[in-house]
Amino acid sequence: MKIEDLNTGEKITWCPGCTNFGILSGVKQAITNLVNNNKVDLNKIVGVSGVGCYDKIYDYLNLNFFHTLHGRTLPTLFGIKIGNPELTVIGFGGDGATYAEGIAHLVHSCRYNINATFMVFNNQIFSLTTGQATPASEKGLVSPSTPLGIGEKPVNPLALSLINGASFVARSFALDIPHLTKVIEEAITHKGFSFIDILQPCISYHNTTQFLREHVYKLEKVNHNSSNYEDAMKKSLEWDYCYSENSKIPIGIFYKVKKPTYRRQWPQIRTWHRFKRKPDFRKIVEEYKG
Amino acid sequence: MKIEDLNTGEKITWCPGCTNFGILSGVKQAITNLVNNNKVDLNKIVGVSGVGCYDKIYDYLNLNFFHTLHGRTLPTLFGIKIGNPELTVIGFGGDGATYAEGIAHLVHSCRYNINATFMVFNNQIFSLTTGQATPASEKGLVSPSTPLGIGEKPVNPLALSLINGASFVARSFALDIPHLTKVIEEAITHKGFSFIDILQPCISYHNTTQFLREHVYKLEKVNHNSSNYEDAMKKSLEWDYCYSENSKIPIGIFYKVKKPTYRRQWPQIRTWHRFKRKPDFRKIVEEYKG
Amino acid sequence: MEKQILIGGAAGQGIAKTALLIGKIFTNSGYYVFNYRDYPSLIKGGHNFNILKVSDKPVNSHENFYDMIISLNQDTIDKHREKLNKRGFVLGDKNLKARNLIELDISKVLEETGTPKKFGIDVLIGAFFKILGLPIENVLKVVEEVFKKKTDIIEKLIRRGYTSVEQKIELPEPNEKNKYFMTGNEAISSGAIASSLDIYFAYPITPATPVLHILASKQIENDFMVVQPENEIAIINAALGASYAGAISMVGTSGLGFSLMAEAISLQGISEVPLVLYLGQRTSPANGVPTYTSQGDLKFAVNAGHGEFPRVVVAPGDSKECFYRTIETFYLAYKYRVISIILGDKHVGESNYSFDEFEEPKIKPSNFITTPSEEYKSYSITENGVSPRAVPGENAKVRASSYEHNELGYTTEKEDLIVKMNDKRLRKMDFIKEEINKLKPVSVYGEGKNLIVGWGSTKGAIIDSLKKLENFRFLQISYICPFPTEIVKREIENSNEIILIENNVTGLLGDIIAEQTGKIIEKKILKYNARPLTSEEIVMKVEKVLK
Amino acid sequence: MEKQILIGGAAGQGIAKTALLIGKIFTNSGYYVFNYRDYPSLIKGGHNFNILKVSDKPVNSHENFYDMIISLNQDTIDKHREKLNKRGFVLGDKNLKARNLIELDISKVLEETGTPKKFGIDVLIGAFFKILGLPIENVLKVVEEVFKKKTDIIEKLIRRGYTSVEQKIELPEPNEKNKYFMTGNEAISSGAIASSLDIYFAYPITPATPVLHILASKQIENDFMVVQPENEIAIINAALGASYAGAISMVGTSGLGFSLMAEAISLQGISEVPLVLYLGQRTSPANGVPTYTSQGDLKFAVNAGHGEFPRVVVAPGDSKECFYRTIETFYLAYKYRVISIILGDKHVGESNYSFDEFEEPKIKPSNFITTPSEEYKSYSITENGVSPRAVPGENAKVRASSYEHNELGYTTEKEDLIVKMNDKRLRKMDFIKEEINKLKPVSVYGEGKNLIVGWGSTKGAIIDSLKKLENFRFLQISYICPFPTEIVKREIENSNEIILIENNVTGLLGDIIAEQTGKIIEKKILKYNARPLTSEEIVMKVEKVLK
Ligand SMILES: Cc1ncc(C[n+]2csc(CCOP(=O)(O)OP(=O)(O)O)c2C)c(N)n1
Ligand SMILES: Cc1ncc(C[n+]2csc(CCOP(=O)(O)OP(=O)(O)O)c2C)c(N)n1
Ligand code: SF4
Ligand code: SF4
Ligand SMILES: [Mg+2]
Ligand SMILES: [Mg+2]
Repeated sequence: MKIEDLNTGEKITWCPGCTNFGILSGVKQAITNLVNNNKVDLNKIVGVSGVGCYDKIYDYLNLNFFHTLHGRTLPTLFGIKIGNPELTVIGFGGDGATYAEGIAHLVHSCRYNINATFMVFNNQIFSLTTGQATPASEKGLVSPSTPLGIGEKPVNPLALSLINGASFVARSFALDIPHLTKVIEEAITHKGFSFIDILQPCISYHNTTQFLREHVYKLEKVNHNSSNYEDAMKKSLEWDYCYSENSKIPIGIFYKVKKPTYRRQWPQIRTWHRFKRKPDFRKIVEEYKG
Repeated sequence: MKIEDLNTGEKITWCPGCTNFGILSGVKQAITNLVNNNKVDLNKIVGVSGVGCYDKIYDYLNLNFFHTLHGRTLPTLFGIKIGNPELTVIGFGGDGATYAEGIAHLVHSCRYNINATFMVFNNQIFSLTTGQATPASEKGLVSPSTPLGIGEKPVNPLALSLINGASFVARSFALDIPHLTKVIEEAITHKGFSFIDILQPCISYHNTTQFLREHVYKLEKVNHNSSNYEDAMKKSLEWDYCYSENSKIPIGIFYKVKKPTYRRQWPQIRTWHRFKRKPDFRKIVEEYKG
Repeated sequence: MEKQILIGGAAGQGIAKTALLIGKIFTNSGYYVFNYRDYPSLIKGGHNFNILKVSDKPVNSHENFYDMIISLNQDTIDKHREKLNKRGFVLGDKNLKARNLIELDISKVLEETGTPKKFGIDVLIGAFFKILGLPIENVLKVVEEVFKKKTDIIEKLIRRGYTSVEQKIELPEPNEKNKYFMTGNEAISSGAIASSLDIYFAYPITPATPVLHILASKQIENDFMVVQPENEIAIINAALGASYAGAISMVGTSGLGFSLMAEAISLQGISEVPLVLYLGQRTSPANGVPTYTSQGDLKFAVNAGHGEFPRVVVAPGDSKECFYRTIETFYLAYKYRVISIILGDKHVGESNYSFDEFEEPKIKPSNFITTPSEEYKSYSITENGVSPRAVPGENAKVRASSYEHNELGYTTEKEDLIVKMNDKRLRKMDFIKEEINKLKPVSVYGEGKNLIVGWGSTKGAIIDSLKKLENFRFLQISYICPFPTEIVKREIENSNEIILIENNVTGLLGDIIAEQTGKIIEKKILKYNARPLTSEEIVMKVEKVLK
Repeated sequence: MEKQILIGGAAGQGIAKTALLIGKIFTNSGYYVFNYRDYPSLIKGGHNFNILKVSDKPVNSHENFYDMIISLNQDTIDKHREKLNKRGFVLGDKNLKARNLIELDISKVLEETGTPKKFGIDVLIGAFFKILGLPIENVLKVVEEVFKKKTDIIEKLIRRGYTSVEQKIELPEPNEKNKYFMTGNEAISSGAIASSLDIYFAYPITPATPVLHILASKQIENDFMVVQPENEIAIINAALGASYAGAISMVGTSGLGFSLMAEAISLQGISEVPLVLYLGQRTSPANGVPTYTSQGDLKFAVNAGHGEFPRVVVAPGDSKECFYRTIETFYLAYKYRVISIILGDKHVGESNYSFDEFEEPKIKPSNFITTPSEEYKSYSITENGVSPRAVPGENAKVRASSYEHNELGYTTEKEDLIVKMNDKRLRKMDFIKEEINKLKPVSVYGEGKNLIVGWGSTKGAIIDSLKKLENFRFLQISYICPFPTEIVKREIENSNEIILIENNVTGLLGDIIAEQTGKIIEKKILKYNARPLTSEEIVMKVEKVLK
């Protein structure tokens, strides 16, 4: 396939220069690579997105796609995966959607270790609703809904997923497309719940482009052992998602281990719609016969 | 006051021998001690409970009380505390309510560091609905809704609250009333969000009494430093809420630090209903006058 | 002949199980039985009781007076003695105090047989059937079936009970056929399996929990899956995901969980991903009276979710109807890509109904999945509003959206498309209306110039009351959405006195009838003490209302 | 005289702000202005436009044809040229292509003054007011007010624009009074502050977000608090907690968030903890068309939450009404311990309305908190159903419960108590009904034998259409719950032709009218392309419907 096969022809309505374009490229590239290397079947890929600026990716990827509610990407993804385990499911979330509205689902999706990929476009702001603070916003952020500044520290999504048993935890950067592409490829091929928090500056409401460019560094450069839980946890706590001069922001794969997936518990799970069941109504009601 | 002042005369409908009776005693004793030592004002205490066996404590404590929805103890508690910061708010939750239905609120309550106490009656089962597995149930548990056994490990509520910034994290045991009493007293007097996970065997559906009696030990016996985050995290991970012969189950205060509470960000916060505001309607609409 | 039997004791003493066993013994012997279950929200202690109505003719409800009380404790006698018929009697241990007590020396039997206390109830069962003159073989056959093996002690105790008393009552010969004996929840579960259910999603909640338990226990044998995710919001969204992926999906809950699902119900509306939802009502608002019954969610079921979109709401009135209606909901949901709501309640869900036979369902299970061409459009605008269902994984791209969209599913804000898509969705309602006209959306029982109108679980008591009411028909409305306007209007117009009967505070069906037909029913019998109506009560209240 | 002006460009070019400024300049000069805002769901780019109707007489709506288009890009002209009146003209840069273009050389002005591109719009403003012959002082006065200081460049550019064109239009002298110019969201915010709001809880969502922003910006000055917790479920439960603790609390959301709040709305019903809720409708279902308008949530607002309990639903039709109705909702919610829902929508919430004066509200703010005696009962059964409100922290124990309860608030499953408590709660509705009868629950505009019936944001367009419709009255129903049955019935009975007008797909108010009065309105004008109605459109469609 060619990368252009993923285009839909729909008009892109992100702000000109939005870093979401970078993610879109990374996602397309990763899928193209995987399909061309026979790692995944294009027809079997399903995207899932919620509501926010990021959600518009629904319109820009020529894939099977479920555009669901704000904060509900994860339960939908879960349902799709058990609805047909053959599918390669890729979920997209915003930081508002995932860490505010839908955080319950993140905690539990990590636990279930569903074999699917989930990436958050973390711009630390509710963008589509014009720039309010989210639980991912840095301490002190002043926004139209929080003019007094936020008092608490942001959620650390990496640490949160680690503590809840995620088997693949990564961070990437919307402006480093090759890095992002690689991480997404690894996430999709990983068997288990793959979580990627993508730093995605919103140039209209939370423009951290410059800062992030200066402060991110790659885990691969520091010999990080991604199969070690303690190391992963330590690295995930290295940056607190706030902005201080000496912030060091690791990107890359923090953690990746083999772990049984959600499916293991269910011998009967299958591609249901191809399963020809013939319910025998007499047999079903038999036991209620006096 | 006398401890009996907390009685309501309502008939207790827990199973005879239920360990909830132990918690009820501990709570009553702690409140009595605190009131008698002038640490809290009895009239200013407000209880909050959700729905489950544990929720019946609403009927058994002669306090101001809000009996709310399944899983919603925490947002209600939050509202009460900002609705009148003078109040001493004590929340009660079940493991089903807190770690399934309402886990989003636990994550965020820890972050907000509301100055209130929250204790979970963790019997690792949905009791009132007759014994289904919860996210706190041990791996492998077979229940009427999970006859194939649960495949994933339970939530670790202590680690979860630590990772989200709780300033007081403890575990206690329903059958060690003096220990529980002490922990509750400390929790209530702590300024910030105080979280206690109470091991509470359900003798009807999840009877771990014997096991817990044999495997719990007190943190105070091992010189635990409760002001150190790493130590607290380590200790919280010592037991995975599953049942193996060599489980060691620490109880006591895992973590306790001073941290600004939710209130700090809000100069205007006050006991609203005593505040005599005189809105001047002309002034309010003035700016819209052409 | 009709006998009312109450059996009562504390939670944990096995009251419900015993009532079930008794019911099974009767139905196995050819009698009709209705079994009502009453229990507070607690696990052990308190007061539980069941009321059985037994007859050689069909029975559909219980009564609040008794011919016989089987009592496991004094409390039961104290609470119900006033409702014991003059010539009725109490069966229980000799320590109990009651008028007309048929005493058993249970402790002695237990001691002599060396069995633990909880088996005392078996002595009572034995004695009970002796009093009614049922052959002991009939009793033991069912006991064996129910308990499978290890029934030796039980059998012994039953025999002891049987021989320790005299027959007191002569039951008429029943018809020969043994009966089905089934709760609404069992019937809904069976209907779902018969519809080729793939995945059931639920979170425990009274009174829908039994469906979760029943289906969970049958998943391996029938090759489907039962999942209990973290909360109701996850449940319905996951169910929509699974349905989108191709699985025949269903969720079950009660009012509290249903409330939490409202947003995703609206998502169902615009995404047109098929879904079946079981809503078992209990006494509201909020937690209300959790283990008791009510019909208080009707208008909420019809209106839940923001915005306007088609839906099916069907309210079966007994367990047999539950079975067929459930099959219909699957058919309509998956054929028309809508949400179908089975609106039950504690009363129909947890009561056992008896009946002679099941007829083979006319509707055969189907997921209505088509094989898409490459030009497949997820939201093609068609004459009947239904865009053929396809699932991801084949050659076409399948899209589902929470936003307004064009035929391919891409987001739109265009005026004409918005109109077209709304029209397309709403159009389905006309076709569903035609379908339900073939499914007997209403039933009329009895004959007479006067009309009782009701829905759902009041059906049994109303039907039983007709025997004692003169000149009354009963119009049972099963389909609430789409509403069978013409038939209802006609029935109302052709009646003299019209009485609305509901198990709620404000008469919600009355509102819907007025909305749909313009007919306001002034005379109402509304019961809202969290208990179901009985036929006696209806007869009494009808007389009062007509005065 | 009435002028329609469209101003359009891309998102981010300041269209909405400019329209607002223009509106303010007119209202400050004594003209009446209605300002409609149209924007897609994106942050930069796309096509935004505002339509202003300006007149020396009161105006209440916009139209879809224009006397003048102020255009910031070619796109605006291409999209709207067809709707430009024959003698209308376009104002814009000389690079644009349009019939009747009044050209400005904006780049040149910017170059000469050395100002960045985004200021080009100020040149247009200057030119615009010159064309209409408004004194430049009027313009500059308002500009100064709005931008506070640093208006030097802006002033210069406006002057340049002003001098670069000729006056083309003669406006009649307006009445002297300068007008209020206000959106529904601003009025709701003001009404809440005037009601002595203590805490506002919300999560961002179109079209309720402006209330969150406005209130957040005013919290310090007015000593209240605005909180944005993690999600809508937390929000409404926290708001109930705060209200229980004594704070005057309010939440705001749109359909999606409202759906998520349904369970806690039911909790409000049984716990009787007062609450005000603002529901700003947008095009549904689910995410629908997020920045556009609809009246699709009416029946959901009336029925949300499982079970039966009293509630207030009021739907104001313009911004002035928003202010007073908001004050009423606080009064009713806190006095009767119910939930009061302000049912608005994108159109009334985000359009600017102009009017002459605000009268002092008759209702004075109160939290209705009583000082309890030690015998205080949280749920005392009283004649009007209202148990006096007390808050924790005093001498009494104050209880709130999600379960059915006795007067003290302790859990009950007792039959008679359940009935009493339901009766008590429902009784409040009768008293609220009496209250709203004093609050003008409906309004009748115009005179004639024929009747238009409508609610909410269609008010403005319908009122404006009356000028062109013969023999028509307009019945605006503001209170939906409790429903003013008698008045509505009477108005309908006293009319010849009756036409229902709604901005939704199925005619939801029509359903409620039928339900409450038995009157089914057959003739309907329903618009559901996500855009509001205009008076022209109404006139046209009324003619069609009557044919
Ligand atoms: C239940 C619900 N609440 C609120 C909204 C309104 N809403 C739409 S987009 C959005 C912000 C999304 O923020 P985020 O997830 O961070 O995505 P971003 O826009 O930043 O990409 C919100 C709050 C909604 N659609 N649904
Ligand atoms: C939204 C909602 N879903 C489900 C229920 C049903 N429900 C009542 S109690 C309960 C179990 C509570 O379990 P837990 O919190 O662990 O308390 P326990 O009974 O074990 O003390 C459930 C699921 C409910 N009341 N509300
Ligand atoms: S608002 Fe921010 S996130 Fe949204 S499209 Fe614009 S730049 Fe991107
Ligand atoms: S079911 Fe368990 S938790 Fe509930 S009262 Fe009984 S023993 Fe206690
Ligand atoms: Mg964001
Ligand atoms: Mg529990």
